Order: sequence, then structure tokens, then C-alpha cells
Amino acid sequence: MSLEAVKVVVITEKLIAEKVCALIEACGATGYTVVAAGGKGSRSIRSANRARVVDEFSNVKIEVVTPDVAMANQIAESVIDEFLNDYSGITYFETVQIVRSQKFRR
Amino acid sequence: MSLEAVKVVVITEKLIAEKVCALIEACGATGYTVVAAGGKGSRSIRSANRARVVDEFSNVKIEVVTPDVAMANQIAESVIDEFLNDYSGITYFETVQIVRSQKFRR
Amino acid sequence: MSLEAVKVVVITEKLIAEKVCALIEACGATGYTVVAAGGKGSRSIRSANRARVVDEFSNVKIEVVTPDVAMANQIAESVIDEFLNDYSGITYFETVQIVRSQKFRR
Amino acid sequence: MPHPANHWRVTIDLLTEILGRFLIQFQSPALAFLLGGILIAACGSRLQIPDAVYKFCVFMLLMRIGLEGGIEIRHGEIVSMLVPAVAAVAVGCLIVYLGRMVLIRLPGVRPDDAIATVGLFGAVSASTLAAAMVLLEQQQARFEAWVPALYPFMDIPALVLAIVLANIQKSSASGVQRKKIRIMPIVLESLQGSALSALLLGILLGLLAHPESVFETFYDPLFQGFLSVLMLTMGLEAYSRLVELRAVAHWYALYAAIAPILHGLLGFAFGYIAHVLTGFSPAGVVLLAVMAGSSSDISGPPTLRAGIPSANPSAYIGASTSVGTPVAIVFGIPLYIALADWIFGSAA
Amino acid sequence: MPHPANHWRVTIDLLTEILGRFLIQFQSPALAFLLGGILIAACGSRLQIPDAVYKFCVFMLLMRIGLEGGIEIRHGEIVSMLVPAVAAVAVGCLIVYLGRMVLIRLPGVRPDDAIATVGLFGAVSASTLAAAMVLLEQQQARFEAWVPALYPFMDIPALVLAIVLANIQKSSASGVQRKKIRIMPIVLESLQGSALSALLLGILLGLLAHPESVFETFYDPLFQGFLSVLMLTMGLEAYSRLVELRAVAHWYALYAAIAPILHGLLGFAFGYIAHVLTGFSPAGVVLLAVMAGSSSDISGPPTLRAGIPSANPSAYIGASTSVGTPVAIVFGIPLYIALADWIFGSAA
Amino acid sequence: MPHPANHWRVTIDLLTEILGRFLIQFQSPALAFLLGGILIAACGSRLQIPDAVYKFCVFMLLMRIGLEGGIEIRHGEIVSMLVPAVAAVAVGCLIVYLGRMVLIRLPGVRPDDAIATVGLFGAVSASTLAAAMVLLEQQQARFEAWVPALYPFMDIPALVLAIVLANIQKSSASGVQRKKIRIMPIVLESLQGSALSALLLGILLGLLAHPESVFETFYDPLFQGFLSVLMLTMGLEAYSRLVELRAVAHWYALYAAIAPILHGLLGFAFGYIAHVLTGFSPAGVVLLAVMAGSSSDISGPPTLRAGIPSANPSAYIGASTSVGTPVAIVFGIPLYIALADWIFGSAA
Ligand SMILES: Nc1ncnc2c1ncn2[C@@H]1O[C@H](COP(=O)(O)O)[C@@H](O)[C@H]1O
Ligand SMILES: Nc1ncnc2c1ncn2[C@@H]1O[C@H](COP(=O)(O)O)[C@@H](O)[C@H]1O
Ligand SMILES: Nc1ncnc2c1ncn2[C@@H]1O[C@H](COP(=O)(O)O)[C@@H](O)[C@H]1O
Ligand code: NA
Ligand code: NA
Ligand code: NA
Repeated sequence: MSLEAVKVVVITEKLIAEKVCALIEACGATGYTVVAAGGKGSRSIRSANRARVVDEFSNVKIEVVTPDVAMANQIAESVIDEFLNDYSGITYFETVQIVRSQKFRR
Repeated sequence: MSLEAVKVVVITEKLIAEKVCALIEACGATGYTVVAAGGKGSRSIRSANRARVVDEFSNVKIEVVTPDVAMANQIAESVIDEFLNDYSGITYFETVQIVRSQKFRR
Repeated sequence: MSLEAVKVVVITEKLIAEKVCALIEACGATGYTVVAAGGKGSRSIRSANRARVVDEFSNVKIEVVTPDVAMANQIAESVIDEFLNDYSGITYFETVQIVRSQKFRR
Repeated sequence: MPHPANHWRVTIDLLTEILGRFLIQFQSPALAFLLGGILIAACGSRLQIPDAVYKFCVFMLLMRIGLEGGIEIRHGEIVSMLVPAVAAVAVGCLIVYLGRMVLIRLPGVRPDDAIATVGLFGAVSASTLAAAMVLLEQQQARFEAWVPALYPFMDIPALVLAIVLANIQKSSASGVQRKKIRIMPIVLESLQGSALSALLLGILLGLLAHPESVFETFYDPLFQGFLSVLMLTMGLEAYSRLVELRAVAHWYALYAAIAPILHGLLGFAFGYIAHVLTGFSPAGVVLLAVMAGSSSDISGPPTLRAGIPSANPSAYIGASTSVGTPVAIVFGIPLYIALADWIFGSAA
Repeated sequence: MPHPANHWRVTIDLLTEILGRFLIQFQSPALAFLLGGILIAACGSRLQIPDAVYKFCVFMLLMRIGLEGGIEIRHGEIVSMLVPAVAAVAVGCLIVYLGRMVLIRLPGVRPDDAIATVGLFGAVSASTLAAAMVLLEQQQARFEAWVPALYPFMDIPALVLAIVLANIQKSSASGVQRKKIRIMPIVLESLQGSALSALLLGILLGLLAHPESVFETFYDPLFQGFLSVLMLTMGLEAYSRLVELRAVAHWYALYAAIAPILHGLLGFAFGYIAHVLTGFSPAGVVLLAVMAGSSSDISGPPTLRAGIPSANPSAYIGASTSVGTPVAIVFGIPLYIALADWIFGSAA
Repeated sequence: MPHPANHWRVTIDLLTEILGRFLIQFQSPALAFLLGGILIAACGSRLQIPDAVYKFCVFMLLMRIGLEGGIEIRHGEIVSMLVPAVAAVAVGCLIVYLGRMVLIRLPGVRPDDAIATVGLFGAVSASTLAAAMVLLEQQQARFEAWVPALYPFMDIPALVLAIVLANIQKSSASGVQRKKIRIMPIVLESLQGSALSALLLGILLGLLAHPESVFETFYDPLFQGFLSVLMLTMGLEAYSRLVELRAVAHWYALYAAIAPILHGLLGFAFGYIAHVLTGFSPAGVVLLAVMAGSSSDISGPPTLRAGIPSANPSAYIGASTSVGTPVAIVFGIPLYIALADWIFGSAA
């Protein structure tokens, strides 16, 4: 009943969330999930929970369940190429078992 | 020290979050974690971060660490049967290594 | 291009989030991501989304991508030793494939 | 009532009257903020009213309406509420019953979606009601203290009836013996919603406590301001929901454009009967019409989503938020006031 | 003071007086909103006050109290604060010390939980204080400008003492040589909490700046309104925490029901001594009693959670939020006012 | 203008005057809350103003400024805005152009970071403007209704010019034929930002609707209060951003300390020319100087982050939030008012 799939995770600046989501859709993903996040990386701390005068700089965590490794790779590479030189962020894969597999194919 | 376990992830509408959590507990899980989420799937976009006049329609991501595959399967199947025909949502499994394993058994 | 790594997940009380993050950094992690969470475990329910008179008791989910199992173990053990006797919380590992691996080494 | 002979004269007078009111009403703060919200959303503005502020606005408005009602009911007589309350129930049910008969017949419209939509339009929007109350209060029009308390009498029957009809529909479609629907849980669920419970709490506090000082220093003076913020939010929302509406059959948009006015006139007629029978105030008649013409934006959608889960929320919420509510406020409210002026003299 | 001969008469008079005040007080907005919150939560209402609004209410109240204090202290003399401040410290410490002796002996009560609970009840609730201030101000009762500044003098010693006692307890239990507890970090931590730092900032701005215009257009007129929202939130919270309280020993509930009144009377007694010694105003005595009777709801819990991590928060927070605070507001405040009326004449 | 002979006298008078104003200004609510925020953040306070409240404050201020402008423009003549608008554009561009020439030459300063920084300082801070408006209004100083509408005329050209310069820089550095930068999208993006669209919507509603009642019961009376909350938030933020500023070259801090005053004086000079040419009011000249001296805190940063992604936000936001804005408010505003008093008599 369940099927192996790859989940791509992108953690980056909230400011570019919409553009990253558009890119993800352009790569053929059937959906994505966005969560507000704070964090610290090689740049500076970003908090999710206080009145920053410049709120747009806090983070988002975007997760995409993809049907195959190829699409996962394409998403990660496009996001890195297009955004992660100028904007802070990381991306990684996880292996998941999807339960209603038809939902993740176009 | 660590032990393999299955994490069930359910992403669905916030409106039914409480009912899904009750179902998860009924399946015997020792706990769950809920995170507010937005996203896009086969239905429409749900944003986590703005004044929707009908806020109840945004998403939640619910995660349950289960001690064995059987319970994981039972949770996923019950959620799908009971909710995911009428409400939008997805569910998948991840393999995790739990560190204090006694916490996840009743 | 991608490389196996271990992600440590700590779900605990928001009150101690800053201290846990400091501990994680002290273990040598290059970064971490924090998400507001609610949940239920062996103690009581903590909601992420309402006016609790004592807000500080809701949860956070902290994720750290570590380059090797050793660091992951160290983080999990220190967090458990230092905090999880007195504060509620769980910790577990996931295997991930990191894409820009140089970002996760100091 | 004018003599039937010169009814052309009268029609033209009425139209001129309504047109004149429109121009004024378009400049009233509530309406202007609503239209302003639609406008800047259409221009791509990134202005957002935080969710917490939106929720607080809703709380403020309903608490203010409730408190005022409760304080004044103390001095008034509540028995005269009976007939208008019956009228409210009747209007709510009629809208759902008649609407379903029409909408369900249209091509491309799923029965479930149709019933959920008419349920939402039968229910009541607190913000539309608040906007009408501000306008009437500014014109010194007096209505009975208990008029806002008619809200649940129209709202809940409409939602309950819709859910019941949807269940009958489903079981008759599937041929399975339908399981009995329990009505009380739905009624309770409605009353426990954030909007209605704030209203009812306000009435209770107004009745039993002495909230005058806090009413006069907080809820009353800030009423208009928070209403303007709410209207702006609804305008922003109306535009952003248009996308969803476009994805469903066009009949929903058409229904949403016409129904509010028809429903409002139905409500006006029932209010008029109550006026004749029990002396229901002209401004009360207007508010009954406004409730009938409005479609629920806060408590209705989640109740219907839970009660008719198979219905597509994009259809009914899109129709209500993007088209129904703007029409009900922009065209409905001035129409009923003009009508009341014409029928009752300058009373409203 | 009345003649001891007719002390029955007096007791009855006092009871009648208190009863009369109760009926009035029950209708005061602050109390009514608190009870209303409990009521609708018990009815299953889904009404929620967003977290951001709750936090802003707390900020508003403490800033308003601080600003007023600061502005008036400018014109007053601060030296007379000395004796009441000593009284406040003494009351805070006594509550913790005596309370611990009693609570720790009860069956099923863990020492850590007991100490954390008495610490919370020794500390002060800003919202309870604000509710009492509104009531006194409405009755034109005058108190010294620096009275709200007594808050930290009772709050911090109580929290510090509780944390110190818990540490002594733990080390004596484990038999290990205890490591010295550093007190200053706990004091600092308390002062840096959101509630106290808003209060202190308000006092500072009132003293050194000219915030009159913003005080008069914003913080003062909206005080009552935001207090009503806060009370409603606390009522909702009180009910929803009951579940947690039920999971712990019943002694907590009993303690939480009785202690506020005893603490309040203790505070009243110390205030009375200060009155005799230095002419501390009757309304000031009432406020000292209110502080003593209140239990901390904002800054106390996280301070104790960090300072006594082994204590179960469900015990102390449940006891304070669900029972202690409602009792302190509903029964405590009117009691002390009636007492002051009786002892000092109509002064309070 | 005074006789050049006794210019020493005059200088001393001016300094005394400015010093006197400083002492008063330090006590003005807006400034006091800003400094208070910095102070308590430095003391480690955990006081936080929720994000939703901060955003609502910004909305309130800009809507209030816009509504007032719009309402008054109705009665005024808009043509006289032309010369000051040209002055505003010129000042915005000059600040960026000259600033870039200086900053880019300093050691350890990356060109991209330099250009983004001067862009931010050329742009306008709505909160600084609001603080100055409150102060002038309290002193009964009159300015033309359209003065706040000069804001986008200085803000947008500065941001656009900075982005264009950064692109030229990059393409000349990389030697690649630069691709043409489209300016309209940047202008649109700026206008669609939350701050500017609230301001423009306010002006529109003030012009076309009748928002007087909601203006007088809500936006106007609460203006000062929400400004105080905003100033407090900015103070908290200023301190917490200092950490980031420390991580970049010290030149940014130096620039941020000096530039606001120089920019303000430049703005004052251009305003003075407009005064001579068209009778631009003294208070208008002050506000033009305030705009020039301010650095954008709401809409500027995201626009620059999107337009010059390679620039390090810690450099420009740190410089502006931690140093630029406090200097612009604390030292800038009183300086320009004193200057106006001296030059124009008691007009401002
Ligand atoms: N090792 C890590 N583990 C988890 N999250 C990280 C890690 N490194 C970076 N992040 C997240 O990615 C964001 C951007 O990282 P950076 O580009 O390194 O500034 C940070 O704010 C964190 O939220
Ligand atoms: N491929 C996907 N990857 C990640 N999340 C998804 C995906 N598809 C759907 N979702 C999430 O599940 C929710 C419901 O999906 P749906 O039922 O397809 O409308 C969406 O709003 C997303 O948050
Ligand atoms: N089985 C579980 N699955 C997912 N999250 C859990 C689980 N058990 C506990 N948690 C999370 O960890 C927090 C603390 O758990 P506890 O220490 O058991 O009270 C809970 O509030 C949940 O957010
Ligand atoms: Na209706
Ligand atoms: Na106390
Ligand atoms: Na500027």
C-alpha cells in the first residue's frame, strides 16, 4: 500500500517563499507544505516569534513530497542555483513512504 | 541506545485537527506534535500567515512517533478512511531512530 | 552531489528553547531551525495557537542537520541529560541527504 | 403607501432616492474601507491585517453589539421580540429551501455544493449587520434593543436546515437507509462559535452586570474604527478569493450577485408584516432585511465544512466572500434604507 | 474601632456590608468579564482571544499603571514608601514560609510542587491589582502614587525565597552538600520579565519624560477596556486549566481556594500597621491586601519553571489560574474594600 | 535672517536654542518610548511587542496620516505641491548618488552593501515622519495637507536609483553586457508595499469618501498611543540589531551616525528653496528635512533585499535600525525644528 518517495526540504528566507514555491510547482510537484521557522545558520539568527521591524527576513521551511529522485534533484538544484547564492538557506532530502501514491503524480 | 521507529505525518485542514488527534490517541499513540502549516495540493492554496476571513481552513502538520509499523499503518489508514475523502490532506511515513524508546510504548 | 547526514529533532518546551539552542551550538552544529509547535505527550497538552496566560509553556521543534552520527549522538545525549529529566520533551534522529554538504561542516 | 395610479412617478422617485443614497453610502466609512480593500488587493498591494487583529475586531464588534443590546433590553420589553423572531426563523429557512430548489437544477452544480451555498447565504454576517447598525445609528434611526439578538434566530435554522437537507440528499442518492441526523449538536456547535458566543456573552453581561463604564470608554467609541479595519480585511479577502470562485461553475457567481438582494427583500417583507402586526420599528425592518441579505463569513463556513464535508468550500466561500458580501453591503444596505424611507416616511 | 460589647451586631453588619458589596462587585465589569469567560468556556465556546492581543493587554495595563505612578510620584514624596515596602517584603516572605510549612505536610503533595505553589501565591498578579485599582478609582478612593510600585517588593522576595527553599530541600533530601544558590540572577530575571519591565519602564517614563498627552489619549482611557479583555481571557483560561488541576492532588485546589483570602487578610494586617505607623492610605491598605491575596499569572510561572524545574507546572499553575485568581478577584477584592470601609470609615 | 556681523551671538543662541529643545524633546512621548525601548533591551528585558501589534501600529499610523492628508487636500490646492515634490525627488536621488561615491571608497566596504545602505538612508521612514508630525501638531505648527504625500516622491526614487546603480556596478564589475533594468516593476513593488499602500489608500479614502467620523473616533485619537508603542518596538529592535551591526565594517556605524543629520540638512535646504519659490510652509520644510534624514524601516529593506540580493542585509538594516533611526529621531527632529524657529521666527 505504501511506496517509497523522496521529500525535498528547503529552509530559506520568508521573503522569497512565494518565488521558491512557484519554482517548485514549475518543476512538476503536485503540492508543497510551508511552515514558519526561525533559525540560525552561517548568516544570522532569524526568530519566528517576535516583532522584528523587518519581518520579511524570518525563515520558512518548505517540504515537497516528490514521486521520484529525478524531480527531487531538479527541485533542489533549481532552488540552489536560483536563490541560495544570494539568499541564505539549506536544502536536503528525506526518504518517505507515501500512502496514497496517486496523489503525488500529475 | 537508539531504536528504529516509524513517524507518521498527516498534513490536513486545521478544522479537523482535534478530531484527527483524538483518532491518533485512540490508535494507541503516546503523543503527537502539531505545527501550523500552509500549503498547496490538489485543492487550493492555504496560507498560514494572513487574516483569512475563514481561518479554520488553513493546514496543520501532525507528527506521531509510533513504536511499530502496525500502529503507524493503523493511524494512516484510519485517518485516510475517516477524513481524507472529504477533507484535503496527505499522509506519509518516515523512519526515525528514537533515543528514549520507553517513552513511546504505553 | 548529495551526502548522507543525520538530522536530530528535539521537541520540548518553548521556555528552554534558547538554552537548548545554545547547547546545540556548543556541540559544534553549524546551524539549527526552530518551529513553534503544540502537542501532547506523557505530560499535558500544549497548544501552539491560543492565548495561554502562560505562553512560555508551549512547545518548539528544533531540527539540527549534523555532518556525522557522533555529533548527532552528542547533541541528543546532552539535551536529554541536561533538560529532559525536568522538562518534557522527546528527541529522535532522521537520516537525510544533504545537498550542499560543505555548509554543515565547520 | 402611495396611490397605485401614479406608480410610475413613484418608481422614478424611488430610483432617484436609491441612487442618491448610493452616492452617500459609497462614501460611508464602512463601505469605503470595503471597496478600498478590494481596490488595493486588485492593485497587488501587500498590505495585510494580521489574523490576531482581525479576530479581535470581530470580538469587539460582537461584544459591543451584545453589550448595547443587553443594557437596553433591561429597560425594554422582550415579549415584542416574539413575532420578529418567528419571522427571522422563517426567512432563514425559506432562503435555504427555495434557494436549494433553484440552484440544484442548474447545470454543473453539484447538489452538496448547492446546499452548502444556500446555507451560507441563509445564515447571517455579523460584520454586514454591524455596518448597517453604524449607518442607522448615524442617522439617529431607533430600533428595538433586541434586534441584534434576532441574528441567531435566522442564522442557526438556516445552517441546520442546510445540513439536514444535504444529509437527506446524500442518503436518497446512495439509496442507503439514512441515519437520523441529530439537530441539537449542530445548534450547539453554532452557539459555541466565536462570533455567536461573543454576542451572547455581551447580551448576558449587558443584562446582568454593569458594563456601562467599559462600554462607554472602550467598546462603543472604538466600534466604528474596528469596523473599518474589518471592512478593509473583508475587501482584501474578497479580491483574493476571486481566484477560487473562478475555478467553479459560473452559476455560483451569478447566484451570489442576485441572491443577497432577493433575500434582503424577502426579509424586508417579513419585517413589514411584523411591523403591521406588532409595530416592529422601521429600522428593525431594515436590519432584518440586512440579516437576510447577508451571508455568513465567520461562523457559517466552518459549521458547514464540518456538517457537509463533501461540499467544496471553494464554491460556497468564494461565492459568499467575493461576491455575496460586497453586494449585500454595497447595494443591499442602501436599498433597504431607501425602501424604508419611502414606505415608512423618514423613520429609518 | 467599634466597642467589643456589641460585636455580634458588628459582625452581622460586616457580613451584610460584604454581601452588599459582593452583589455590586459581581456586576463590576472586570469581575463580570472574568466570570463570563469561565461561563462560556464551561459551555464549550470556541471564542479565543489571540495571544498577541492578550500580550498587548498585559503591556497596556502595566504601562498605564506605571505611567500614572511615575507621573504622580513626581509631585509626591517617595520616602513614605519605605514602611509599606518593608511590609510588602515581609508579607511576600511570610506567605511562602508559612505556606510551605503547611502544604508540605499534606499527603500526596511532593515537596517541590508545594514550594513552587506557595511561591506563586506569594507572588503578585498584575491583572488582579489592575482590577482592584479600577474599582477603587471608580469609587474616588485615593491612594499614594507609589502603591503599584510595591508590586516587585512583594513579588520578587516571594519567588526568590521559594526557589531558595526548593534548593535547600533538594540538597537536604539528596544528602549532597548543596551548592550555593545565587540570588541576584533570580532577582534580575524577575525584573527582566515582560510584566515587571513594562511597569518599571512606565514608572521611569512617567518620572522623567512628559507622557501626559499619550497617557490621556491612550493608556488611561483604554485601561478599563483592555482590562475587560484580559479578564475574559483569564476566565477562559481558568476553566481550561481545571482539567490539569484535576490530575493532581486535591489539596492544591483546597489551598488555592482558601489561601488567597488568608494571604489577603495578612496583607491587610501589615497594611494596617503601616497605616498606624506612617498614615498609609486606606485604599493603599486595600491594594496591599489585594497583592498579597493574588497569585502571579504572568511572570511567576516561567520564573518558577526555570528556578524549580523538578516541580510539576500543572500543580501550581492549575491551582493559581483555575482557582486562586478567581477567588482572589471575586471574593478577595470586595472583602478588603468592605473591611476598609468598616475600619476606616468611608475612606476606601 | 540675522545680520552676518553678530553671527557668533547667533551661533550661541542657536546652540542654546537647540539644547533647550533637546531637553524638551527628550521628554516628548515618542522619543521617550524609543529611548526607553533601547534602555530596557540593554537591561535584558524580555518585554516583546507581538508582531501582529507592531504591524497594526504601522497600519494605524499610515492610515491616519493618509486620511488626514486626503480630507484636507479636498479643501486645499494641490498644485503648490509641485515644487516640493520635485525637491523631494532631488533630495532622495542626491542622497543615494553622493552617499554611494563616499561609502564605496571606504576600506572593507563591499560595493553592493554600500549601495544598499545609501538606498535605505535615501528612502523614508514612516514612523520617524509620524513622530515629527505629532510634535509639530502639538506645537500648533501648520503644514500643507499634502506634505505627507511627499513621502513616496523621496522614497521610491531613492530605492530605484540604488537598485539601478547596483546593477550597473555588478555588470561593469563582471564585464558582462548588462541587461536593461526595468524600473516600473520596482516602482510598483514599492507602491504595493504595506506602508505605502496604507498611506495611499488613506489619502484616497480621505479624498473621495467621508471618513471623518471614523477618523475622529479612532485613527486620530489613538495616533499618539500607537506611535508610542511603535517607538518602543523600534527601540527594542535597535538594541537587538546592534549585534549584527558589530559583525560588519565599522564604517556603517559611522555613516549611520552622521548621514541622517547631513541628509536632514540637505532636505532642509531644498525645503527652504521651495519656501522661497512657492511659500512652502516652515513646518513643511521641517518635515521634508525629517524625511530626508530618516532611513526606511518598513518597506525599504524587503525592496532592497529583492532588488540587490547580493548585498548583506545585516550591514544596511543594522546600520539603519540600530543607529540611523535613533539619530534621526533623537537628534534630527529637534535640530530641524530649532533651525526653523531660528530662520522663520516662531512659525514651526
Ligand atoms: N545545520 C543546520 N541544521 C538545521 N537548520 C539549518 C542548519 N544550517 C542552517 N539551517 C537553517 O537554514 C537557514 C539559513 O542558513 P544559512 O544559509 O546557513 O544562513 C538558517 O536560518 C537555519 O534555519
Ligand atoms: N506533494 C506534496 N508535498 C508536500 N505537501 C503536500 C503535497 N501535496 C499536498 N500537500 C499538502 O497537503 C495539503 C492538502 O493537499 P490536497 O489534499 O492535495 O489539497 C496541501 O495543502 C499541502 O499542505
Ligand atoms: N509519540 C510522540 N509523537 C510525536 N510527538 C510526541 C510524542 N510524544 C511526545 N511528543 C511531543 O513531545 C512533547 C513532550 O512530550 P512529553 O515529555 O511526553 O510530555 C509533547 O508535547 C509532544 O509535542
Ligand atoms: Na442571510
Ligand atoms: Na500574593
Ligand atoms: Na531618507
